[in-house]
Amino acid sequence: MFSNPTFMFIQVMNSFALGMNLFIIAAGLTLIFGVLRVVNFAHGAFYMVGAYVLMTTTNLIGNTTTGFFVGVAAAALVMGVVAFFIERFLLSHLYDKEHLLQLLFTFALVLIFKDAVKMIWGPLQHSISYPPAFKGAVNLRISYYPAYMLFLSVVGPVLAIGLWLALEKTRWGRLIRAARLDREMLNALGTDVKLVFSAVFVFGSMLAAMGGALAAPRIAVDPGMDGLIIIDCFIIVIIGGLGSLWGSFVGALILSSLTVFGTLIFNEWEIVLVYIMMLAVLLIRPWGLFGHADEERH
Amino acid sequence: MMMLEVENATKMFGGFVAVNKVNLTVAEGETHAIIGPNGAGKTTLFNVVSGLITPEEGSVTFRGKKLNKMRPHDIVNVGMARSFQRVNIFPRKTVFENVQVALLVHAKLHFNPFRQAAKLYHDEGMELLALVNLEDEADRRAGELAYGRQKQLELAVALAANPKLLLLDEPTAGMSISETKASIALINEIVEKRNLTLLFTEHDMNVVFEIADRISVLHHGEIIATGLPDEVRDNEEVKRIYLGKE
Amino acid sequence: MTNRLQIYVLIVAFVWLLILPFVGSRYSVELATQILIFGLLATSLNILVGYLGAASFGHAAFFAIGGYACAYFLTTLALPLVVSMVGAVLLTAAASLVIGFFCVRLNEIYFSMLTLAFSMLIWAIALKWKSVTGGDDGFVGVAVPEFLGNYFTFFLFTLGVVSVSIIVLMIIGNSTMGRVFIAIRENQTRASFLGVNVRRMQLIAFVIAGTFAGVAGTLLALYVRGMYPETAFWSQSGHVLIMVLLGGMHAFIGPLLGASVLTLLEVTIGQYTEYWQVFVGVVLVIVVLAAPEGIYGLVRSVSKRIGGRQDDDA
Amino acid sequence: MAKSFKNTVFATTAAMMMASGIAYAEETIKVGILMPVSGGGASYGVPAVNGVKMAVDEINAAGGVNGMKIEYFVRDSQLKPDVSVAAARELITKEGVDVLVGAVSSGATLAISELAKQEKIPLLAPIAKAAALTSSKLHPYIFQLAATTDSEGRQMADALSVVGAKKVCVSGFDYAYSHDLFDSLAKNLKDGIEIVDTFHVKLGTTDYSAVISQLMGSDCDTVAGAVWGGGFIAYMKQAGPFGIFETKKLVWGAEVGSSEMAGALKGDYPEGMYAAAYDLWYAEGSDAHKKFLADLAVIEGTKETKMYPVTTYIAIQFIAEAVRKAGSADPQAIAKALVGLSIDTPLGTRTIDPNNHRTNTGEFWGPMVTVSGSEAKQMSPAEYLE
Repeated sequence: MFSNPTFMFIQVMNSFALGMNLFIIAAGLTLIFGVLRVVNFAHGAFYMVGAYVLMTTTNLIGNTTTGFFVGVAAAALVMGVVAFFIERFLLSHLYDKEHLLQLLFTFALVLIFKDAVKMIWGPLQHSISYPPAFKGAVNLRISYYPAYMLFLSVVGPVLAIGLWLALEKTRWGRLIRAARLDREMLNALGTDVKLVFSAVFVFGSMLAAMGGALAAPRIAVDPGMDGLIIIDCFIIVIIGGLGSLWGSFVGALILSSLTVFGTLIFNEWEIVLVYIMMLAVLLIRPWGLFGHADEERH
Repeated sequence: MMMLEVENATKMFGGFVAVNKVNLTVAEGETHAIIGPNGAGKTTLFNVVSGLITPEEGSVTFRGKKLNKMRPHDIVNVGMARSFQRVNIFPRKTVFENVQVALLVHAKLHFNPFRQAAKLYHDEGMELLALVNLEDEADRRAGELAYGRQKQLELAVALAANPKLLLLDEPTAGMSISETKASIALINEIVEKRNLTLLFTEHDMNVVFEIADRISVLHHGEIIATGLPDEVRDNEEVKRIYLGKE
Repeated sequence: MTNRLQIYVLIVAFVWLLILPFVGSRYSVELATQILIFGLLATSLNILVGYLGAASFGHAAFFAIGGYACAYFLTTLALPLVVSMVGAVLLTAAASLVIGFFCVRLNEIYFSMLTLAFSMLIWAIALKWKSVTGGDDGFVGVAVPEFLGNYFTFFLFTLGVVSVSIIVLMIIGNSTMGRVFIAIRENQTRASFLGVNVRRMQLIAFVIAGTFAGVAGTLLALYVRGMYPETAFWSQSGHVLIMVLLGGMHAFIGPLLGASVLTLLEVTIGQYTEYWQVFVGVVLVIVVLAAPEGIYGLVRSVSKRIGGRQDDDA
Repeated sequence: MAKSFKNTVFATTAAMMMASGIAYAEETIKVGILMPVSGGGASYGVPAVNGVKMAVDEINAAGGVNGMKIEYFVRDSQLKPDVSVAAARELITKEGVDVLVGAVSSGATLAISELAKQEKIPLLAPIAKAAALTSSKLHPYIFQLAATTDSEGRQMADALSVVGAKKVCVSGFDYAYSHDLFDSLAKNLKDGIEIVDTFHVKLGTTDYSAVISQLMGSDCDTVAGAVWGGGFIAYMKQAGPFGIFETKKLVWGAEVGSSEMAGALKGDYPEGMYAAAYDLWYAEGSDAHKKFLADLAVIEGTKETKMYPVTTYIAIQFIAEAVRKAGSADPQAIAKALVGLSIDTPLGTRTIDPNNHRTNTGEFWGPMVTVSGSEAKQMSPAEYLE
């Protein structure tokens, strides 16, 4: 099986595409953690909302390629607005309180969102078709390969580079990086830290929703789809380093490769493998592959 | 016997040499001050001596015992206690509880899950608080005290371990002139009373020359002069780079 | 963290629970059994969260280990009850020693993530080690001894085990060791400069917490008459953490209050609507914003405002 | 005549019992329903509860059973065994239910079954298929109304012959149900058909790319699948672009032939896949079935009704008939009456086997094909197999 180059090629491509989808979701989580220091357990719920909003949009304006892209944008936008209100009116009151209260708050959000999704969209499982432009398979000479997976493989890196440029080159990016290192300093510089926090929470949540929308055509959309994704995200950001963008990029690729190849090699014990990997990183290099050691102490 | 001997200690952060081949000796009963401009490496040296950080090179010997790679709690247990430049207390606990926990750790009671703590070491604790004039504040939350009072509490906490050598990092930092005066008088009194060896850093020169037996001057991580207050005062290099007299 | 008021509350609660099976309905007794088990689990977690200041996201791991071990000893190995329970608790203690050894090397969020990873590993093992755990289907049919067969004796048994555990935990909490745990929570650096080997103390606390979670686990296995992998899943750990925070982590009885309120809330609302989650979620949001010290903190500040004076704790 | 006599006897007995203060002379038959009505399980639990509601309304409108009305209580089992047990205890001890119906997942159902045994309250399992429920864990109070893996494996083996399979790959979630099913399939395979590869995935996974590539690499001509629910949707969506449906025939158990699945997947549902379903809104059937579907359509507000209501509807029918036969709603009497009980359901006569407490629950089997005027594929021809 492993000596078959076509087979291996497809597995590598699968790992990459799956990894890119995971990256988009995890990038939001790592960004929010990096700046706000909030472990957002509701990130999976935001991902779920994204998938549902895409579904509603394509139902309304038709499942065309345009409809799909409008749907992805709508997913990000709707979640962004919701996240804005959550941050402004609730979460922002918790920054100067005990860290664990923020955690309790995000737990509460998980419960609320689960029921809200069921109330709005019903309990049934749904499926969203691939956008027509990415429906079939593409001939890559070595093999035919699903167009949608190729699409994900392109979107991921583009988004990663876009995010990186935004963080490196723009004023907002510099503020976010500064906030990641030292809140007080930022305050002292006269920047409106509140605004930075708000923007980061909104943007991170939008990434979750976008990731959910992009994942939706490959999976079933149902009110339980948030359950495992949040653990996947935790694994990714831990492996890559909390708060590190490229860390979550690499972490996502590692997780997806482990999932794809782990299934092939270890079959049913693959599930154990993933957690052992997470443990190994935490024990050997707790700040993650791309994090900085000094961040461990506060 | 020397109380403390630092030999050739070097500590680097990345490429920056914070402490460079420092040699320092403190005799028993001595009150020794380390002075130097901001960023000279005073706090780093303290952290090396007290075991908070491990030097790349060199050794620290305390009462004839090498402290290599010993961690802070071990070092405390052989008779060295310290305070910090930024106040370092248990802010949500009462003033009394701050001292009490120090006392019961000193008595090795922290491995006892059954001994009820409630009024344990009440008298000893109040005695220590009396020493730093905090007995009236015993039931207040430590975090609510004024800054100077918190520093005094930290001193009491350090004393609870009944140390032979006391390390005080900027004991008067952030204090008003009158507070500083009172505080120094207090430290002096305690050192006398308890027959302590004291190593301290200080930015206020009046304080230094008032109580120090000997002074070491740290500059860019190196000791450039050590001696009696008068010797240091008259040292040309010290004058030039430290006292700003070109 | 325990003042006189809390001890009075505990005594009143105990007496009330002792009378309950004689006067209350069977349902109230069943509910009380459940609350006792989760109350013990939450109180054990609070040794880490409230006393030591280390937020474990994986406490359910020890709950599950205790439960599975008890089920296995009692059923598969057909050992006597006392041997099974003690054996299961010792095994949990050993497991928490090993897991804790690794976990206390890290602080804050890294500690939390490490505990989460370990518990998910335990979950995966429970799922896959079919010959011992029964895998997905769970460990069905624990051989509960005859004398625990009815709700009445089982409740008294649970009340006994939980009460003893709670008393031991309270003694530990108020002991000199407990004081040092709190000192570590307040300021690790200062604690180590008092002469405390912080890591060792953290490990001791971790083992204490894990061990008593194991006790709660054995009771769960007996009560449910089975063990299921879901017990080790992260959401279970989250659920217990909610109990601790809801009740108030800075008071000894906080977690017991939290376990009672959350269980009653979920059960009661669940009887009226399938949308119980949104109600519980909203209540939690209100608690977080209005009562950051949890229900206990709220009760205390209200009673203070009314004029009663209490000795300060936390 | 006989009935009214029975009623009279019952009424008299009841009156005597009440007079003598015996507690269980009740006016209602209390049924506890344990279904996942929140989260991922809600797609099964909510329709299942509709089936209960419909059966109960019908029976009560007709005057109840022996004059007793049925009352039901729904609790969220959350797909979690310990939560299910706690909820079942509450139903038994607080609401005082006489009989339980539930749950969806095998784990939760096994857990409740253990409690049912201990409390001597009959439990009817309409959906969970784990063979252990009525084999190694069989007791007098558990009744498995779902199709069994024995019959499903047999039907699947038949379907494999029909589609002309020779070499078969099997693929399912890596847990008890799939293993039981494929064991049964292997036992029932016709001559000339063999299982050449097994590709399992972890329960609840959302990514099937590895297993799909493995399938492509295998020289089997047919895939026999048992991945269900959302997993099935994801599996089909991810396999489609690889062109597997063009090169391999598909036979799929786990009730994925339901109109829910077909309606969700629409055009992405593999054409010609041989699948099974408990119930189909478009199936040709008896008058009783037609009436059932028409009534259900009113409750659900659409003529394209779901598959799961019929499972719980039948469970309530069994309970009603058992009470009628026993002449009381006493749990132990109900359990006794259920043994060997035969009833007429919308899907024909069902009998509880006295030996293993399973029923002869059949399923519709057939190829899923595109039909004009519907986005969702339909099973045609659909054959009802037992």
